[in-house]
Amino acid sequence: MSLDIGVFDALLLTGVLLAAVAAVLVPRRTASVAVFLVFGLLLALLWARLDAPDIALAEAVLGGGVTGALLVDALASKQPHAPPRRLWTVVVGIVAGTIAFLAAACVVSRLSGPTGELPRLVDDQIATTGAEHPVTAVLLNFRSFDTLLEIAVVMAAVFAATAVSDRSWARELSASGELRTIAMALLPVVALLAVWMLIAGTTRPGGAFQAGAMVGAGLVIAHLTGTRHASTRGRWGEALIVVGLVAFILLAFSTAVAGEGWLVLGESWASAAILGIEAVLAVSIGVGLARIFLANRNEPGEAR
Amino acid sequence: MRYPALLPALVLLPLLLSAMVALVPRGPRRLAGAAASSITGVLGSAVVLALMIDGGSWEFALAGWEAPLGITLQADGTSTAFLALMTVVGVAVTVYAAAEPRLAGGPDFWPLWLVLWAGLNGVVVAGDLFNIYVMLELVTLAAVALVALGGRSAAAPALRYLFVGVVGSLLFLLAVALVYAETGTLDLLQVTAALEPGPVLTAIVALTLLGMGAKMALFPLHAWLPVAHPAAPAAVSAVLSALVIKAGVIVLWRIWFGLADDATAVRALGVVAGIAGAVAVFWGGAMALRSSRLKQIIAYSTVAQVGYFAIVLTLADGSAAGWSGGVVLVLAHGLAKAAMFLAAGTLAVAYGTDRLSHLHGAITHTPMTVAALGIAGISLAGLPPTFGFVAKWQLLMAAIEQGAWWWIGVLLLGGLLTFGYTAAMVRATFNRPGDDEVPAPHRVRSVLAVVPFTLAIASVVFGVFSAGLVDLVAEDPTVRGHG
Amino acid sequence: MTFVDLALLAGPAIMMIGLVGHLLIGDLLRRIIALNVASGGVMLVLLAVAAREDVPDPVPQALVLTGIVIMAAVTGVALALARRVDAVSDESEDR
Amino acid sequence: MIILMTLLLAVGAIFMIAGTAGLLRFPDLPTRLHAVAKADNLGLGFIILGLIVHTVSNGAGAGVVVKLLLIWALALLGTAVNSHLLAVREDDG
Amino acid sequence: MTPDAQVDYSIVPLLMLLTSLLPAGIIFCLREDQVRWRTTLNMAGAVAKVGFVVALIPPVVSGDKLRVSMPWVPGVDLVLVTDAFSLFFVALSAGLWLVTTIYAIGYLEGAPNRSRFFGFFSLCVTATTGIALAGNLITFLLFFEMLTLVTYPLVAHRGTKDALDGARTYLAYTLGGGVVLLAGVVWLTALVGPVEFTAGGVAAVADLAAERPGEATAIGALLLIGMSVKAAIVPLHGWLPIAMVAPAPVSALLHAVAVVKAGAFGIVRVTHDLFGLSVAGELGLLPVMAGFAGFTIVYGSIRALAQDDLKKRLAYSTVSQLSYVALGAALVSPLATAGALVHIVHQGMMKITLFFCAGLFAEVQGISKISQLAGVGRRMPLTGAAFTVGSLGMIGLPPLAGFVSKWPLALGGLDAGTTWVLPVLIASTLLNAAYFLPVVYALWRPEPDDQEAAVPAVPPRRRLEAPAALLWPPVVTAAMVLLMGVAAGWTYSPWGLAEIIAGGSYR
Repeated sequence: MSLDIGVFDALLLTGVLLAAVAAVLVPRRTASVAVFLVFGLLLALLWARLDAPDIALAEAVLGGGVTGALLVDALASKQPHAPPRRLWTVVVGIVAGTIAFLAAACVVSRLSGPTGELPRLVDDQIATTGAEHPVTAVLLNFRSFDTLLEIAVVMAAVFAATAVSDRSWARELSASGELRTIAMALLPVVALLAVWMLIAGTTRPGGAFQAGAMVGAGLVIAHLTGTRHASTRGRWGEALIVVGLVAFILLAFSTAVAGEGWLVLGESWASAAILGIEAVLAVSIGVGLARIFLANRNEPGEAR
Repeated sequence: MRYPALLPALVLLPLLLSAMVALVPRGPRRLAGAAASSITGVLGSAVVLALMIDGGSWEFALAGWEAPLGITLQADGTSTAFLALMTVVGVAVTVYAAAEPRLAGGPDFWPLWLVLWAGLNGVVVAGDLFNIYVMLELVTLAAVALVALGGRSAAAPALRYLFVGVVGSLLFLLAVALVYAETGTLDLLQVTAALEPGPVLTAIVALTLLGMGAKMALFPLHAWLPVAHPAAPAAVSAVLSALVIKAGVIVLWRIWFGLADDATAVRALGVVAGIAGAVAVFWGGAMALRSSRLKQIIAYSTVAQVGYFAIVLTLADGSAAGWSGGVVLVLAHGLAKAAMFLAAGTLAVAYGTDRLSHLHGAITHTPMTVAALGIAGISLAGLPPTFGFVAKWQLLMAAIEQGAWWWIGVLLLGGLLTFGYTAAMVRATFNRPGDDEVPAPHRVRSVLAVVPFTLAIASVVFGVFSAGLVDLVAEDPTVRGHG
Repeated sequence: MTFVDLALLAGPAIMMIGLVGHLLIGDLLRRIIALNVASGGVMLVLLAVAAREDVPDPVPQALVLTGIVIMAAVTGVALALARRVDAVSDESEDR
Repeated sequence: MIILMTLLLAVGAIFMIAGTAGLLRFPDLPTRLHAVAKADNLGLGFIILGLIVHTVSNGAGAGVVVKLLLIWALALLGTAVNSHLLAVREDDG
Repeated sequence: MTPDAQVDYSIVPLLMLLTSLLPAGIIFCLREDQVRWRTTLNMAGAVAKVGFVVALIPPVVSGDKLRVSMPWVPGVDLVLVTDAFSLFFVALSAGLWLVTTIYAIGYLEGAPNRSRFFGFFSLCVTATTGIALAGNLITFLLFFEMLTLVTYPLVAHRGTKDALDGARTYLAYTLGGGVVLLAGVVWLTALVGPVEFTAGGVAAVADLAAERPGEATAIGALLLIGMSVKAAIVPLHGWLPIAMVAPAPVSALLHAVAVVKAGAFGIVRVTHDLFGLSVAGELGLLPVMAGFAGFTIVYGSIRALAQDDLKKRLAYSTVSQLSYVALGAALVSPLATAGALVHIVHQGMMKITLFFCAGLFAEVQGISKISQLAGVGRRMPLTGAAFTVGSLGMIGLPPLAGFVSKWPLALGGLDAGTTWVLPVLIASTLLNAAYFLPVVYALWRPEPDDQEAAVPAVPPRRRLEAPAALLWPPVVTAAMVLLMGVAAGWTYSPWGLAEIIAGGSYR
């Protein structure tokens, strides 16, 4: 990865910075969401430039896709009149921000060089983890506890969103003919992509999260285009959301009781376990994110 | 007698149970939730007992990978104390919520409560910095959802709490990033050994102070607490004030006493934190005196008590008495605050409101609840023979060891202020002459009075028989690490 | 002054922009957006740290992945709450 | 080969700029939609062609070419659907 | 105070605490109508405690102490020790608790919230016993603060506006004192480590006084100010007259025995058993305290003169009488110390008689003002007699207990060379006479005809002028006043014990 700053790099960084400032400053909601989507896209490019393809994928799908859908959907309700801050507080805020930035900058510049100790450890242990791609190995073997908790966070978010939203579920949207055909065309592609990304995860950038987000996006499209079976309501929906975490914990318990210890994946069956877990995680994240989207979906009017 | 393998179960079991309880239809969910919570409580107390008997500190490397690569969980004396608090208050809140669903916010309470409990246990035993970040997010998310259960008007406070929580988490995540950039490892013990004094360390400590200050509502960043805690259902606000605040406290203490050293910048931060703490004590107390609603008074009292936790940063620097005083203060505050909020909930059920002006006659009709409120207030004020007094005693000793007479003033005057608003609350429940016959408007189930009362009595019993617990906590590795 | 160093500086900058924006703005939706921007900034710091060597360090990349998913989940909840807050304020206004 | 590639990329860029200019200049929604949909897609097409030329000259396999074309196809599909929806909403909106 | 012979561990001190703690716990749970249960529990507790005291007097006088200790915080233990002086105070509080319980049961017949009342009543006695038995400063502080917290609901029992305000002022004063005391105790423990009360002063404290007199004086000042709030020494006495809003048994037990005596007891403990007289003298604590005490004696009596309300007058009289103890403790002479110690018991006995009678007058005749007392003695001869004995005792006439304590104080004053003590004592005796005699005279004066209408109609002539439970306690205590005066010579009389204890601190 060439470290010297090329024209493209300079453009990219300034683009990201400008998009960030614009996303925050622009007064109208719709414009702010639009600029934020651009910011998400540029960020994805930046991650690719920083040689982190997984993250670029995730940013594109999650940042742009799911969060974007949520934000655009939130535009439906009108912008309540929020009192503008007094000029004085704005100035103080900006000054404080710059001081904080300068402090952070000088701290960051004083950082000592990378020890590179952990990457070396990852490389010489990766053989036993059952996943060639280092990021997936870290996520699903070395630091599998973090991933487990992250799924718990998603599950908690789903509980929270459903608890907060009124119980009245968005009814099936009756969509016009064209949308239905689009859905027919798009959904299989999305499903295929999701499965491919899941499989690729063990060897190339990809994995549970990106696949999960794809599944989520697919479900959202399905819901918006009114296809019947896309509903994640009812017992099945709840079960699918929870299955990821339950499977992961049961795996942990079984390895603790039967295997050598919590979440210790034996070399022989590690890759199978990882793939299995990733599949279940993908389903759970997908249905979970879709459910969060649905929870936001019911228009306030209908909510009463 | 060492079972470090039990540590992950503290987090994973409640999560598993929460997932299962979520699948139970809304009707019998209360029963399932109560059963699940009691299982978690039993597990928690088993681990705490084993830790106490063993006395040492346990480490456990997850997924079989040692420190820098994998995630380790570690439980020392302090975590034992925090775990004990979370188990005791957890069980009490479970019984309370099971008895009166209205005070827990309906059936949605149970899965979120189990997730919250898992997160709290996780933060206390976590040994890896990023793991702490994820645990804190889990706790904040669950806590926000629980606050939102308090009805439609609770949405705004819940959102405000979420914003502050997430900002706090981001600041902490930046600190974690700096730690990794500087030392190349995320394990707490390795980081404390590897980090040398310098601008980076000061930045890390400052960011953690800011981040955790937001999460535990330390003075300048406290505005969300007096809005969020009263809006939540009673059982939830008890958990928030008694336990969730402590998650931020233990992370701040672990990192502060692990990393802080005699560098002037860090010492200056300590003074700033101390001043913020002192202002919090007096401001919280004054606001509590002025407010006219029970739950608001108790919420402001939390803001005041959090001020003490910040003062402990300077008091416990290198003094075992200060450290044990701080931890005992956390426990005493936990017990007392849970008792107070649950008692307020019971009074709200009995009298339909928590406005002080409408609580006349409560002392005759719900004597146990008012007694719980009074005793808890006495423990918060740090008056003998309660648990709070033990904490105040140790902190005063630490203050004198360091010759910091101004902290003595804050500690003593803060106690008086605390007693001021406790007396105001108890006084409001006396019956005006002649209306003794007016019964409480709604009958209250006895469980709702017994639970806060037992917590209050527990703080008296611990106050007298506190030797065992204080010894357990006194010699804590982080203090010896650099003290 | 390599690209990574520049990225390391841009990280805190974006974070500060996001945080200051979040604290100053009144409208809930735009505050959520500012929060996401800030989170992007922190992730940038982490990834810049990961990219300091020729072979990128997988550990911070895994952390960022987890962070992004958490931030998406939190944004979902925040939007649900914001929608309810707006709904409540609408009710109170038109009452 | 380099000349051909730069030529294609330049043409693509011009079309892109034209589309954006149209977006800014035209008064109402349908005309804007028209401009963006047509010009940008065409511009994208040329850019993709230029990229194909570039990758082929560097000895890339057929897979890369197929993927690039797939990207273009998806973009076309996306713009078509969006502009249709917006237009339909515009009429009965 | 007596030289500590062998100390053996026994749970007796703990049992003495439990005799009132256990009934308190149970009484709180009793319903209002379970009167019989409540009465038996109260009486059983009181009798058991008195039994313990009587059983313990011979062994303790002969010198052995019973001790129980429990670790509380690393390096600091909670200690209960039955030495002679602590037993002296427990005897007083146990005896008077028994008498006052009987009186309270009669007084609160049919009143609301009695379970709550008696629960806190027993807790209050537990605290007093704890204060007496406390072996070291921290245990003393623990029970001292507990006493404050437990007496607040008693003072505010009636729930009327002025009861609540009175209770709040009481709380403000006593809590402030508690905080000052806490500061002193922490400071001392931080410097010297946990200190146990030992006759004649603690060596470690003496060294501290030698090395850093400044700090030692400051600590001493803090401790004594903390104590003197409860001992109602002048600048800090404001709460006592206001706390008279409490029901009669409460003001009888609390403000004649428990609370104020705890303060006086604390002062004696600090000056004698902590610093030791010689060290306290050098640090200049004693003369300052003597001065304040002397001023309070005179000031209290003067204010008492001006009061028309009987209970207020008695309150101010308590303020002045208590400072006798403080004064005696501050004089470096065995006679004065013995006088001070015995005055604790005598003043308690006399003052409780007067409060009982005041309660009776209010309860039976509805009289609370001295001006209305004309001729009441004729209608309530026994109460009148008890009141008269009590008043004369307070003035200090020879055969009664008052004289037995004032006389050695005067002699002690001369012996210690602080000459101004004698005129103060004489002045206060005269003032006592000035505010007690008119009351006695009004009692026995034949009823003038014109006031006939003013006095409320007399209830039909019953065999006794008041319900038995209310009448006998004052008579018994009045008899005790007489007995203690006459039988002062007996070894186990209060005076005898006081002399033994006083001897200890001059070893």
